[in-house]
Amino acid sequence: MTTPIKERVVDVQDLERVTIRFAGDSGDGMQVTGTQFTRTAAVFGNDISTLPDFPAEIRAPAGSLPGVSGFQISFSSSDIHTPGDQPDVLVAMNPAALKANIGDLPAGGALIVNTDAFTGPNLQKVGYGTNPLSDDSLKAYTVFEIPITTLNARALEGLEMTNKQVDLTKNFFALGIMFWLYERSMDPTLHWIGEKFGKRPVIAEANVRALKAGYAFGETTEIFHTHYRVAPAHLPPGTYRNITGNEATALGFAVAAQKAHRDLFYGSYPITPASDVLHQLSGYKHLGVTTFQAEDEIAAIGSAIGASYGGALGMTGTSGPGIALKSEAMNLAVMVELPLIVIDVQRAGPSTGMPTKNEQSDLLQVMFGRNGDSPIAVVAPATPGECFDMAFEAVRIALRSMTPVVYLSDAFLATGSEPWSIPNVDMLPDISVPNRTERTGFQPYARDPLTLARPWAVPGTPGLEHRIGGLEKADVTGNVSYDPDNHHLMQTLRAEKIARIADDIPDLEVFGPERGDLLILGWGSTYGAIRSAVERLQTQGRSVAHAHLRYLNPFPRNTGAVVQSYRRVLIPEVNLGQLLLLVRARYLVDAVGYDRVRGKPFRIAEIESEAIRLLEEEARP
Amino acid sequence: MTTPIKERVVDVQDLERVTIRFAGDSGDGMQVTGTQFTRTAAVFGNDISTLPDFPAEIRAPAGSLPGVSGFQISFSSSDIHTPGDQPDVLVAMNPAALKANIGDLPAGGALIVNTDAFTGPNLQKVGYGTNPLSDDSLKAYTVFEIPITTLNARALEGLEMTNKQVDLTKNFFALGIMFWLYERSMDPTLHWIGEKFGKRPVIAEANVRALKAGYAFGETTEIFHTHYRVAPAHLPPGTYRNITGNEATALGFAVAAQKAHRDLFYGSYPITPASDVLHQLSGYKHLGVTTFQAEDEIAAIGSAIGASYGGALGMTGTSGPGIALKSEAMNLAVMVELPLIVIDVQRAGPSTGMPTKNEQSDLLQVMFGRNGDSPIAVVAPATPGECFDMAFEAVRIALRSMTPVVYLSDAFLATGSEPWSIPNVDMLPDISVPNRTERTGFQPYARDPLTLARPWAVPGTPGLEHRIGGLEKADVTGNVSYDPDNHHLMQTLRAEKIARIADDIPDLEVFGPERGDLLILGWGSTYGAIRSAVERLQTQGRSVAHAHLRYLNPFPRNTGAVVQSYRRVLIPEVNLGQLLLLVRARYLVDAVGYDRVRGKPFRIAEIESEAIRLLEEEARP
Amino acid sequence: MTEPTVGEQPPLSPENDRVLQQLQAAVPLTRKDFVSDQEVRWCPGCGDYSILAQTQKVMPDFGYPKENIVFISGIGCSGRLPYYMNTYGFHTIHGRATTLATGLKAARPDLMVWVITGDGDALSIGGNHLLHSMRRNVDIKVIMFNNRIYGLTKGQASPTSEFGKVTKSSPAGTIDHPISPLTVALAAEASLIARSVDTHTEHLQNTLDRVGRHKGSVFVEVLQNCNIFNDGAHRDFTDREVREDRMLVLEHGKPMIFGKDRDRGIRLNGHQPEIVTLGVDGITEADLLVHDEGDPLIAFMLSRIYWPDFPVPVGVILDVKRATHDELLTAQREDAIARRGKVDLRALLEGGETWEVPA
Amino acid sequence: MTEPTVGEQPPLSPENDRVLQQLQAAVPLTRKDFVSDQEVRWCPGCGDYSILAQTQKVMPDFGYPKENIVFISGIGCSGRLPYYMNTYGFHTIHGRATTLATGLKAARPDLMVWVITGDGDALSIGGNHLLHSMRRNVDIKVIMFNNRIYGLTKGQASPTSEFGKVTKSSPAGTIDHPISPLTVALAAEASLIARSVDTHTEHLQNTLDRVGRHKGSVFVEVLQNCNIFNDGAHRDFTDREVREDRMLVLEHGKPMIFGKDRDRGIRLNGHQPEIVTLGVDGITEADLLVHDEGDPLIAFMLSRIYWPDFPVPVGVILDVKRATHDELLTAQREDAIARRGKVDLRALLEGGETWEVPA
Ligand SMILES: Cc1ncc(C[n+]2csc(CCOP(=O)(O)OP(=O)(O)O)c2C)c(N)n1
Ligand SMILES: Cc1ncc(C[n+]2csc(CCOP(=O)(O)OP(=O)(O)O)c2C)c(N)n1
Ligand code: SF4
Ligand code: SF4
Ligand SMILES: [Mg+2]
Ligand SMILES: [Mg+2]
Repeated sequence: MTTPIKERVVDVQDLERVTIRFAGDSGDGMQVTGTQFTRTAAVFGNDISTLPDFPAEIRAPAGSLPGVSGFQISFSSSDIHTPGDQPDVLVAMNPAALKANIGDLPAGGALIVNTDAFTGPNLQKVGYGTNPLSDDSLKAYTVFEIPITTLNARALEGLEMTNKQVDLTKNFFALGIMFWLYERSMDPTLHWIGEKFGKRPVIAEANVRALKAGYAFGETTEIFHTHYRVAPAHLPPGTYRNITGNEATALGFAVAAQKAHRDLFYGSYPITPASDVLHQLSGYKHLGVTTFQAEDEIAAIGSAIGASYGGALGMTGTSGPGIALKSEAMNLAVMVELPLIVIDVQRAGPSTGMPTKNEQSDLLQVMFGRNGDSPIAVVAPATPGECFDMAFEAVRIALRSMTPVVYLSDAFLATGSEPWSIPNVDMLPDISVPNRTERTGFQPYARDPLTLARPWAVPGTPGLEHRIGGLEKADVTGNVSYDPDNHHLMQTLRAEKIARIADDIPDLEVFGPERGDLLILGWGSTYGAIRSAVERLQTQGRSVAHAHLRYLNPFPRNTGAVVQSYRRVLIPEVNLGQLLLLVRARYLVDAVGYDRVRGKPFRIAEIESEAIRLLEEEARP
Repeated sequence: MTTPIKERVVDVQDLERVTIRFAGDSGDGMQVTGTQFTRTAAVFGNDISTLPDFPAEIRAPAGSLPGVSGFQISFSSSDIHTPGDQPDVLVAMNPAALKANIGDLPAGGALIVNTDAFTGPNLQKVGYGTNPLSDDSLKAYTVFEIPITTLNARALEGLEMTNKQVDLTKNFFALGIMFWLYERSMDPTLHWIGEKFGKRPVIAEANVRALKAGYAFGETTEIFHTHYRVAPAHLPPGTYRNITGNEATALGFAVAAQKAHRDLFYGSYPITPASDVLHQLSGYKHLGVTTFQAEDEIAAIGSAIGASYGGALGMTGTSGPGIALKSEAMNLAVMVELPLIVIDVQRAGPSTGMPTKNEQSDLLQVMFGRNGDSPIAVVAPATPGECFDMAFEAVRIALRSMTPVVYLSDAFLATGSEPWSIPNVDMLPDISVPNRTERTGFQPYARDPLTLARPWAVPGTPGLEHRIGGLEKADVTGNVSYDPDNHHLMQTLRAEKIARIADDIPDLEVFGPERGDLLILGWGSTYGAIRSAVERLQTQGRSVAHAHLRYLNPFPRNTGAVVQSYRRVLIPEVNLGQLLLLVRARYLVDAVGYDRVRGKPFRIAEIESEAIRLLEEEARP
Repeated sequence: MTEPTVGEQPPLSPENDRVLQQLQAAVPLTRKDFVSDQEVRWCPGCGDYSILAQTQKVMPDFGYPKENIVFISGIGCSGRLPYYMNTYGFHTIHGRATTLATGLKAARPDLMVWVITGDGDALSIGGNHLLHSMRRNVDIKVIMFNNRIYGLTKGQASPTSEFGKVTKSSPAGTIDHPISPLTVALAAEASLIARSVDTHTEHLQNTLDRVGRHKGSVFVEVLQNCNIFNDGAHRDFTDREVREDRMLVLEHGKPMIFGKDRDRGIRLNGHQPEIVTLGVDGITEADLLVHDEGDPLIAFMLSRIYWPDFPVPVGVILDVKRATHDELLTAQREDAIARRGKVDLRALLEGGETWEVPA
Repeated sequence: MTEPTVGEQPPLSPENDRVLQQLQAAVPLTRKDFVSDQEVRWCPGCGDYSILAQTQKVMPDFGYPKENIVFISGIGCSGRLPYYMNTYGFHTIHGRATTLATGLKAARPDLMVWVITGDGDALSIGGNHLLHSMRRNVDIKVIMFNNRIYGLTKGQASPTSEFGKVTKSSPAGTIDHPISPLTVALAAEASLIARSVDTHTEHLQNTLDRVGRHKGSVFVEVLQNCNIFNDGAHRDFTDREVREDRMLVLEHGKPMIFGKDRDRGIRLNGHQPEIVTLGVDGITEADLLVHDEGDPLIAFMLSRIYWPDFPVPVGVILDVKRATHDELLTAQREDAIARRGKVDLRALLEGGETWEVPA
């Protein structure tokens, strides 16, 4: 039987912002559930921000703590920057999910549990002595106990499916409930089901029924007395899509290659969380994109340098441990002065560390992790959508200055998502390239007076045959040279070439007062948390500004002026103070760091309170 | 015929210090000549300092510029620190040697040339239009033209040798001349010839004759009117030997291993200028030293970590490019907290750079060239002899704190030599080791309250079976952990463990005033040039002090106090300002760098004049 | 100098003597003794479970005290195995396990060292270290779990993935010609080379047992099923119903016979292998190729034949005796001690000539 | 999907067409055209001089314009060769030349890419990259100078140094069992494998000529003399007086005959090779093994026989046809374009579903 439909009145409440966390077993399809809710909210016009949280294991034992998979989405009628510090609603599909996540749910928060999963064995697996649903350990929350598994099974009765298959659809029952609760249309998901399971009608039907049953359940049962409305946000006009950082990264580089009229070659070796860039790009063959899964990271970058030498846009990508392996070859690229893109999707280290967790701790590695003085350009996007823009910038810089450019993303950007206003590709500028075909006066290491870039004379060009390599080069001719003064000159030229990139990048923007008590300086994926904290501090009337570096080497020209314009400078980083070191050394400002290295993004609140602490602390002598 | 002996009077002049440079073709045996003169001067009791200068090519074409090989020795009756800025005497065996070195000979300097080698072809090879001996391009110098080849050939007449063999002995003729000129005994060299060529009497005889003929030539011919006397230096009492940095390094580690009662395992892959450490240690098998030439640098460090895991003193060694390759594995050692020694004999970079030339540009690489925050201890000897002491220190620190320690030597230290007062091994302290055999209460990541070192429980110890690895560890138990707060804690503990090494190392010593106008702060092989410059500046009555860091991570506790006690701080480095960056960031002092990255050590004079420039420049606002 | 074989081995090192004593001393252990307290975390149904179980089962056979056994692994699903063994264990970095094992065995000849690796870990990033550890005859036992895919990173092609395989990183199919792990091991001069299958528990146990008793470099390919990202990769010939007909179980000195009815075999036609049926045109066992574990030419041929053209050979392909790396190291060390006598640090420091500076 | 052989090759890429046109267009070049302006800096008497000379000699034969030829090398004495070739050249880093060559060839199928390497560069640090570039059938020609020593670093043992060799790093003799470069190439699935000798100029030229015309991954071992650190390493069988008796010059389809008087040969006894003398106990050419470049089993056997037990085989050991890496990449790209049509960036950016936010 299905739950009987009867009319009932529920009051509607308007909310500015809601944060939901779906949590369940890896097998429970929480990522799909979260993604569907995200798309729906996005299409509806909310501003959104998401944070998936995968288990490290491929499939940890069912019902175990390491097996818990989560997906948090924050959606709002106003402009938001983070997936939210804490969920307002937690959906827990089993005891493990409850145990792993309940700590983040604030008192009074709503908790939706699948009571069917709270069996003796499941409880023991995660060390619950008594059933938290029956003891009063949850009394601080508004708990909705729903036998999701059984209700869903009923809804699917009569379909030719195994119990296992039926069980796999219960996440859509939960999704249906949430759709009802937040007044969302089921259409986008129904549409998606059609596309995805078109070839397997029974499965499609099952998911449709599960979704609708969940929705109907919300509508008809007495347990929810209200449902909630989150109005569309007032985003700038345009065509939007939802995008993750890794998607935006792949798109950005693919488009930049087109604008530079170069084929893109991506040599990479799989590694979490960078693999998806390889997967994504391998689908762009029709754009002339070549992807190459190498035998290791060294071969990957070697192949990319070889491709650049041949005139393609050579790119490689990895995560921290892979950068360590690539460093010798990155240095070769510095010496031979070829364009090269090195993507580093950072994860928690050191060593293997916590591969699926977030950290921004490779900054010093990419700056200094090579023998000798080896200057290299470094850029870092601040949000998933911005990955597109900074990818484009990375290519522009690499080709303009004939240099390797490191593009620092991280696990949070890579897998997090936000609505993205699709740029008009025709408006994007072409990227010019210092390629050389003219024979007369050709010198492999002659330099552009402005950028100091050397000419890109690729094999196949008649008359420009020449030899390059990792040994020190004579200025202009590029012949091997052991001349002492030449070496000093070349060292200086390599450094100056990178320094001059600053002539070609935008100034560091300040959000807030031009001078004042406190500047919070950040880089990379901490953007959202910092910006939100600063907004709050400003509404409290405090003299606090936010500046966020997208260009880490070289720094924008005005960086020194900016950091010297505030009584205090706070640099929050998900590392032990790497940008902090660079800023203090370069500008001699007594900036202080704020580090919480926990494999996850900052909370708005912790940055806010640290800022307040600083503001109220005596200014240092 | 041999030159007839007739009595003649020559005046003798006393000198405090003399610097001689022997220069010739790679085939001319200049290194042997230099070494022999060095040993003789050393045994005589002079203080000495040497600087060999090898060509990059194994054997460049005979008579070509790239083929020039040089050896400079400075010997003195007083305490000296460098091989001398400029030679007083240049011995040039052919036009290439002349052309490559004449630039360094100051006006008035003595030039001894082998006229026989100044033939048309030889002159052309190096682009001499006219013969410099006949045009007046050398009039600034005191030139002694000697047909060394022919004179030497005559001296060897009647011996059963090919012309080639005869020619190979002419360097000893030149050596003989120098021995006479500086009143040196031929005995040490005659002794050496006996040992070396004992089995080949003809060759031995030939070298003896060549040497004596050269000596006799000096004595008998009119061309030298004076000879010179450099009295023994007043070195501290003791038994001395001449030692190069690579020799002292190998000895230091071998002895330290003995004092720690651990077998030494050295896994390495050949690379200039580190290979000699491998060669040296491979001769110490009878000390229980195991050397392993691995297939590459990664395997080399992997094997060393494996050996340390097994309870040996695991060591690896390489130069800059090899460090880049080892960085991922160094990070594993940081995570598993095993003792490990990483020797980096630095050379000129970036990339392959100038493999045989000197540079000290891997400091930031070893500090930061790993993914994630990866704190590691770093030490650096300042002189060839000190390599022994710092090797011992590296082992002590690695075993005390269960950490990888990087030992930064460089090409100049590695191949340079000085007299070394042989330490009394029995007086050297034993090195204690945190090894663990007690079962009860064993936890792989429990820490020593003082050093924060974890226990070293090696395979084979009953009851302590446990698993370690590169994934983040739970505090105390060492089990794999993805707990956010645990990660932050472990990050902090790893950093604190390295920081606490500062409790166990000597303060930074200051040579000169405790506070004043200028501090010159250095590290590594710049010691000699800086110290000499500071001595000169002090004799000029200037308020200048010298401090030299042997411990680069962590810094000695008083480093901040020291650098803040002077109006200006000058940090000369053979790199683009690496220690400079660390000092500025850490202590916020406006230190300035002085960089001459020319693949060779600093000249005393250039540091001296830079210091004067700074002193006379206005103090900055 | 010609290379000593085990026959003319250098004298056992003190460490090795210690092992022997321990062997006598050791109290018999059981499978349970080798089960660690860590919760096993592979996907339900993963072939790794069976390999772990068989490994734990055979461990007691060798009479090694468990503190003298070390499991070293690289990164990959396979790499987690050491956590589940109640011995010493080291989960290292991707592709480098054999290098750590080499150093460990050189420093500690008394230990029994196992290396657990995957097809990507051993043959992609780790291929060169495998090659060199094998040629040096380092006394380690490399067990490669071959699921023909990258499991831990969620399904990219590995060097053993079949040509044209569609994976996350090769949506249009891989274009890389796969390598034969056994041929590579042969070129690497491994001193014992074998193949087995996760689900053939008994054969796997026997193979591991052989391996545990071998002195020298061992390479074992274990065909393993990754039921999440490459399910059924080996099914065509490993499934219970078909395995006798599609796999060739090798036994030293025995003719190469296979088939449910043991009626088919491998014969050399010239020097080319071919499948023949016993009884047909008078073919008898005498015509069949007899397996010789000491013959590299046979080993090479076996490393090249595979389903569907041939039955898949399993068992020991090659077993040659050569002095091990640690034996040779020990011999050189002891020889040096014999020649140069006890440590005299003083003499060492003085090196060549010295001179006195009087007080 | 089964792997296409050259027979059923994917259509030539536009680049390849350009090459063909250039081939026609090209003005005939001479040896001189390939001599660069750089002074050659090897030790006098080094075998590298001859290899360089033969390489420059054969270059014109291929009809490639010299700007379409690239020499890529790793680090080592051998690595200097590109500086002396008046083509495009890249002196890369130690052991990685094949990786750069792989990327270059993938991006630029129109180029002819040679890789110059040494026994240490290719087989020690670079072993894994060699393995994978060969198995992918990357259309590159790897020429390995085998002097059985590390030359540039002044004389340490290499993976091809004989067991027991005393070197700077092995004063008591190496304890590492050497590997056979040809066996490794075979395990690496190289599509052409050959061996020649620095001093056998004519044979070397013929070999390089074969190599230059081959499409696909090539591995050539050139036995080279390092007269400074390993003088005479190959002398025993390469010296003029003895070479006919001690080397076996291979020719496809011809019986394996050698000896000054062409009276000795290789025959298979069972599957084992043995040396026989023609005419003795009725042995005729018909009994001898006929070389078949297409037969991996013969190739393996040839890779294992060496002086003093056997004459040293030189010439082409194996030559198989397989579609090359760049051909397969091009085919996939063109197939994708055919299926998905021209670039529509707009559509690409929109991806799945989008929504409008009105002004
Ligand atoms: C240096 C480095 N590169 C890449 C990775 C990512 N990674 C982990 S395991 C793995 C391959 C796993 O495949 P395989 O060795 O076959 O093991 P399986 O998971 O299939 O058992 C990769 C690429 C890593 N951890 N470290
Ligand atoms: C990463 C790195 N490790 C080590 C070296 C030092 N090195 C240069 S060439 C070489 C080996 C040379 O031997 P081989 O490849 O046989 O070339 P050959 O000189 O004999 O021609 C080594 C170890 C290096 N340049 N880079
Ligand atoms: S992903 Fe595959 S190999 Fe890894 S645990 Fe799961 S089933 Fe096993
Ligand atoms: S060292 Fe040997 S290989 Fe190198 S150039 Fe000299 S002779 Fe040739
Ligand atoms: Mg696998
Ligand atoms: Mg070599």
